[in-house]
Amino acid sequence: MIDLTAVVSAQNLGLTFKTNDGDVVALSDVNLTIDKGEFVSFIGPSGCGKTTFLRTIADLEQPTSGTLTINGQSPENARKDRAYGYVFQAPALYPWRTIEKNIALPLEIMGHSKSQQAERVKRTMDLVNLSGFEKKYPWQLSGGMQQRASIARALAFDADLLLMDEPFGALDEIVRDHLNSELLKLWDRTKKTICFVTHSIPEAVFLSTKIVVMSPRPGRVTDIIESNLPRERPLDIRETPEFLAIAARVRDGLRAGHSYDEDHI
Amino acid sequence: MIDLTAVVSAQNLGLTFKTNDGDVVALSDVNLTIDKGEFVSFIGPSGCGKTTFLRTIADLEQPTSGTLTINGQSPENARKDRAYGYVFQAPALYPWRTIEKNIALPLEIMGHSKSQQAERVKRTMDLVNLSGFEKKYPWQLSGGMQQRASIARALAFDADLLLMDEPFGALDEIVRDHLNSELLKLWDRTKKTICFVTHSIPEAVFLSTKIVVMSPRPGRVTDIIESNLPRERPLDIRETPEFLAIAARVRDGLRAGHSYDEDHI
Amino acid sequence: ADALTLQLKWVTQAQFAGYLVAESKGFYDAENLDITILPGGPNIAPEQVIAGGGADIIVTWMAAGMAARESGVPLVNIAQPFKKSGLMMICPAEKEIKTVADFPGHTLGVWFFGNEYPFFAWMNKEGIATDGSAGGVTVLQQSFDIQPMIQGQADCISVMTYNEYGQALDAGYGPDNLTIFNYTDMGNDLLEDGLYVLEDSLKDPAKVDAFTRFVRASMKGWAYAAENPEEAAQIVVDMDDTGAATLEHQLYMTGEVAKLVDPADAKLDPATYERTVKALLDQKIIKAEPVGAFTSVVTDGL
Amino acid sequence: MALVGAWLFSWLFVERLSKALAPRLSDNAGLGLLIPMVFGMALLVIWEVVTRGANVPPVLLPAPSMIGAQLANSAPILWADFVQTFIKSVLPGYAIGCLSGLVVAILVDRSPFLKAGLLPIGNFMSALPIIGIAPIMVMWFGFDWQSKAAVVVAMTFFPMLVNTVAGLNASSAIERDLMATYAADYWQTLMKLRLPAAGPFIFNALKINSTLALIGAIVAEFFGTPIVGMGFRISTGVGRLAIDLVWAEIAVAAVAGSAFYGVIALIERGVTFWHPSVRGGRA
Amino acid sequence: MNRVLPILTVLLAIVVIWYVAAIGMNANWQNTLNTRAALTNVPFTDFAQQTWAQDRPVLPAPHQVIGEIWNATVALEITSKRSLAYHGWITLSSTLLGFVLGTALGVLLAIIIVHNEASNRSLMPWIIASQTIPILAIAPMVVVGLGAVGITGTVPRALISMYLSFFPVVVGMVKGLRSPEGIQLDLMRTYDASPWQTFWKLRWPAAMPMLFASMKVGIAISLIGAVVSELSNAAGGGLGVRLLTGSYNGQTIQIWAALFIAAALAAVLVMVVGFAETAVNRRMGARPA
Ligand SMILES: Nc1ncnc2c1ncn2[C@@H]1O[C@H](COP(=O)(O)OP(=O)(O)OP(=O)(O)O)[C@@H](O)[C@H]1O
Ligand SMILES: Nc1ncnc2c1ncn2[C@@H]1O[C@H](COP(=O)(O)OP(=O)(O)OP(=O)(O)O)[C@@H](O)[C@H]1O
Ligand SMILES: Cc1ncc(C[n+]2csc(CCO)c2C)c(N)n1
Ligand SMILES: [Mg+2]
Ligand SMILES: [Mg+2]
Repeated sequence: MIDLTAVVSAQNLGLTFKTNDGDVVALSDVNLTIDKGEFVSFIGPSGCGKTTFLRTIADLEQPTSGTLTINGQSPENARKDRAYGYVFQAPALYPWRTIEKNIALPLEIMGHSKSQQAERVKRTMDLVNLSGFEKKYPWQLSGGMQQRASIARALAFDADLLLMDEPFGALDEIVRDHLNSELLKLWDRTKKTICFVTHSIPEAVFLSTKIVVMSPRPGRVTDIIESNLPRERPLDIRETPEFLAIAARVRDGLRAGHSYDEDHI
Repeated sequence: MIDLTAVVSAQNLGLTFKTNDGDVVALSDVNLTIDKGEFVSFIGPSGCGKTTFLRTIADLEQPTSGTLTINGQSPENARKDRAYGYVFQAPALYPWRTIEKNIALPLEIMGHSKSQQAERVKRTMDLVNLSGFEKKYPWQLSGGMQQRASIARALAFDADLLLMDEPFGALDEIVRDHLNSELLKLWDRTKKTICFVTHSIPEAVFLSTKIVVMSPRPGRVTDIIESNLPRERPLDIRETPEFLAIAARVRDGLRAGHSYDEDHI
Repeated sequence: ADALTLQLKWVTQAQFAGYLVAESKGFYDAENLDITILPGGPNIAPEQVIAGGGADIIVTWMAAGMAARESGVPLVNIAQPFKKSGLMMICPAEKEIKTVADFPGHTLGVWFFGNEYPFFAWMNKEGIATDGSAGGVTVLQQSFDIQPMIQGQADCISVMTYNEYGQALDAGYGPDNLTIFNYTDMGNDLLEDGLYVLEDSLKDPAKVDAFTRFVRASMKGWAYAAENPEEAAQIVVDMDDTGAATLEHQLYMTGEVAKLVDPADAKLDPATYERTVKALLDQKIIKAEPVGAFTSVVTDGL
Repeated sequence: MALVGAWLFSWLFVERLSKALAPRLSDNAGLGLLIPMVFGMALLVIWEVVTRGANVPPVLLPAPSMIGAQLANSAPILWADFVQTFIKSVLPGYAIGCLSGLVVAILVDRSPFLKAGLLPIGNFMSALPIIGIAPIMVMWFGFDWQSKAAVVVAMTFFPMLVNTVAGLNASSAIERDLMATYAADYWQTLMKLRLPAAGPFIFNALKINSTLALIGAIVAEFFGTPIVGMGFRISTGVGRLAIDLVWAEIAVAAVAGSAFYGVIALIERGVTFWHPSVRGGRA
Repeated sequence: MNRVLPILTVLLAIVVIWYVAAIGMNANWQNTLNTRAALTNVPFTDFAQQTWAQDRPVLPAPHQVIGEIWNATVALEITSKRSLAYHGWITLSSTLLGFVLGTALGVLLAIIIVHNEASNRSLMPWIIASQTIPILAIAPMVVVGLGAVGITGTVPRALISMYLSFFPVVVGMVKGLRSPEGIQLDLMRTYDASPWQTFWKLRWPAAMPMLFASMKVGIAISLIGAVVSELSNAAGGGLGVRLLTGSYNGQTIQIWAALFIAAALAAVLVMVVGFAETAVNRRMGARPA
């Protein structure tokens, strides 16, 4: 059943890549509904289709079977409505633009005034702690700084839906904790819907209202865990038994999706 | 004092980048000795100079002050001796080569026979769990798979020194644990020296004999923690008090290097 | 057989019928000569070719030859089959140019590349400025066709009686709708298509002998061409590697060229020579009176 | 032979010199220019010696000193020719040709229909020989500089077309995906992503065209022109055996063309500073 | 065959424009002719027909050009000196030889320049200067010079083609060979790969897009060079000579026919390079756009 009030609604979604040496089933029979204001984490082994699912939501890949609606419309229309902001797994900064210009890019395209651009660029650069690097070019930044710049770029304009593909992968624990809290604050304040790919179980549990566990070959959803943690989450919630219980369930789901236990490579 | 028996010996090492808007001090007054067979982790906030330090060891950047010797010789000579294997922070796969060809690249260059190439490619691809993707091109792999391919490429030839820049950043916990164990086994078996950049404190503590904590602006070493954990490390060592004690010290060092506590952005 | 290379001044056409016929009919063979005929083109200066050793004999206009002589290529005229100039300037009637006095203010098409001297000598004589100053004429470097007249880009254009004039006739122009300035009729003709060799080669009696036999056979060719225009035209067409020459046009050209060439006399007329040199001197095309620029040693031996 | 030897010699010299100066080269443009200068000087000296020593007839190859004298003597003529050919024919023709190549490339890129239809026609235009079009352009645009500029347009069009079409494909998939996520329209994607990414290719064409335009204008002047212009001077010079004037004209062409190229290359360094080929391949 | 329709559409548009233009451009002359023949009040349709049927039109109508091409190719023996196929072959052979030599030379020079700073500084300015020397000035020297030592025919003309076509290849390949990202080069450094290995395994594949763009320009310019070189050696025949002699004889239709054959040759050659590019891209696993 397609749920037209949902932000994301996938029904029997499948996506198969044709390659030179055979088909790769990246997504198979995915059923998922994400409601407005949810914070959904995707977790699963490398290559299980997390990125592909996000890209399909973003209308960057076309499903080969099933249906997918975003805000009740087709992904294409949603994209044209600028319904979402996307943080790619790789930073994808344009080398001919300085960091501030890279962050201003979506604002330019969406027609924000110069002053608004400047204000938002400053705010998001502060948020990701990149102040002072406005005039640098991407190749002059460290890996983590590039990743933060790309996060800032996606936050600079106010999309209601955020698609974030391992945004904090290249960041150390402290920055990560900081950005996790900031993201939660932002989410709470703005009631955005967030789809978040991560490899960190604590991160997923800490952030999410719903955790989607995926498994590869073919990529499919093996578990959907609704979190009953309160919306208000201090960092030390991570030591509570409720938290650990959810984390354990995620870990089990994750392990089940892996081949190590069976054939032990 | 330069220690000529050490694998890596840095004395008052400094490196400053000149950029369009002023100098960036990426490394300042770094003193560090790494002996043969050590497993050294580098941890520190984003932009603190970890990558720069590894690149300097690899003779990809030239220090602007101080001295650095690798195996008692200049970094340049060490590089020419093919003293190390390097896993970059980004996968840096060549887009026109299939995965197996990418992994075979160093072997081709170092003049291994075809059969030896095939054998090693197969072995390392198995190790990183990429079998079945031999004939794919890099853009047909997921982010984590690309990263694993680049790890396989560095392991394919047997360098005595491994420089690994966040090799497991894009991998989920399970694969990460698996590869951590494999890496430890490899290290134990071959007595390699390993320099390992990571953002994960548990990972650093689990793997290392020495943990170097760095802090940014200017990039410098703030703490060097020798680990007294046994060489043999099962995964559940991570729950022991010794382990947690070291982890706490690393976390403190890391936090000290951050600005959040002071100005709380 | 003695091998000689002849460099023509222009592409293979009936302008050079004598040489082409002599080659084709075996007149050179009969003189125990082995002649290679190199066609010219808009980008080939025969004077340069001979200076570089690429040819033994060249066909060129005297003005160009003398100018080259002053530039350090010691050319000597050994024979002058062309007695008259085929050069004309034609102006369509609607341009209202009746006499030279009407020229000022008009645009005249002139061939350069060593063919401009007769025109400038003529203008010099008439006292008409060619440097674009007021009261003078505007000179246009004319392509080697009659397009500038058809396009109306020039008020008068240069033509050769035997070539472009024929094209103009074909295009519907004729004496009744053209004003024609014929250089020969005006007495402004400078000697065209002569045979020139390098001074040094004349010091070798064997060479002189070969040149003599060459000129003899060539004149025989000219005579044959005059008597058998159809056959001559066909020979030209056959010898044209480019396949561009048409029998009809070459036949016309053979006929017109025959009016300029005297097959019986290869000698250079000293009086015409003097006039040509004087015109060149007057116009400062050459600075000094040339010495030894022609010889009759070859024609005397015919 | 002698020339090859001469070249080898000067090259070795320059090799030495640039090795010796290497550390200082990067930040000293003056020194950078010095090296080709020294090389050129060496060539000229040897040329002079060979032509004089071997008594090469000046109508075949004049000595540099003669050419130099001619350069000085005929400065007004050379200047007038330069204005006619370079300023009036080359520059406008180059600008129009490059611009139209760019525009057609974008049109072609914009519409698959045009891509299928126009690109083959563009290829068809690629080598319309100057010899063929020059007389036609004279027919259409008159014998003055306009027809030369038209020939230059025709010559510079294709390299720009080909390079821009290739360059517009140079952006990476993820860079394009980013634009898609912003629902950027075609022109925004073009201006903010694809054209900048095509920069190195476009400058390629601009550089190639800078010399091609000069060649085109000079050749075109063989097919009817007012009696001024570099091509005119060269062809009449050859006919008159004023070979030193021809070479003086060639020297002017070489200097003008090189300067033109140099200016484009400088702009390229500024505009595509981010490309690894300019950055020096540092990460 | 979704490619045929667009091509036909564009072609049709061009033909229509062409016929209209032919009326306009030939009208002047036709009026002169008609006045001369005392024809007045010619109806427009007849007038148009007249303008499309002139002997020496300013702009020949398409069917005149096609007719001439037909007559000069199919209707003639291929070995005939009047055959455009014969002349086309002459031009094509020196174009191809010149292109192959030019590409080889261009790539070679680019390799030297990229690997050696001294040659970058000493060679590049001269390579640029060489291109500013008008070919028409040096073509005769080459043809005459080589002719003097007994080298005639295709080779001297191919040398002119080479002289012109190596330049786009040098410029493009210098850029292309320098286009690998820093990190890709760093990888090679960590292996201490020899310059030669870095070249084959990194720089060369990375330069492919530039190489093909340059080769397309190069082959087109090579054809121009072949045609220009024929001016200096009318004896050999070729499309350039046809163009030239066509203009001497005022044969506009002949000029256009030769021009068409030359352009068609160029289009085919460029497309062949394009196919090679597609094939290479496929072999290099390029991502479909
Ligand atoms: N090529 C360069 N030019 C200028 N500055 C540079 C360059 N490379 C790095 N830097 C600067 O040097 C500092 C250290 O960078 P480095 O890449 O070593 O950080 P890092 O510790 O690896 O960070 P991360 O964890 O984010 O990868 C940063 O401030 C960065 O901006
Ligand atoms: N363009 C493509 N062509 C072919 N196969 C592809 C393509 N993109 C992804 N795949 C395949 O689809 C599967 C899922 O890839 P995806 O990138 O979605 O994984 P992921 O879950 O994001 O993994 P990771 O955590 O490593 O980023 C993988 O097996 C991958 O090889
Ligand atoms: C190089 C050269 N150019 C022009 C002429 C004069 N000329 C004689 S015939 C003719 C028309 C072409 O057949 C022309 C232009 C020449 N003799 N040589
Ligand atoms: Mg992914
Ligand atoms: Mg780093």
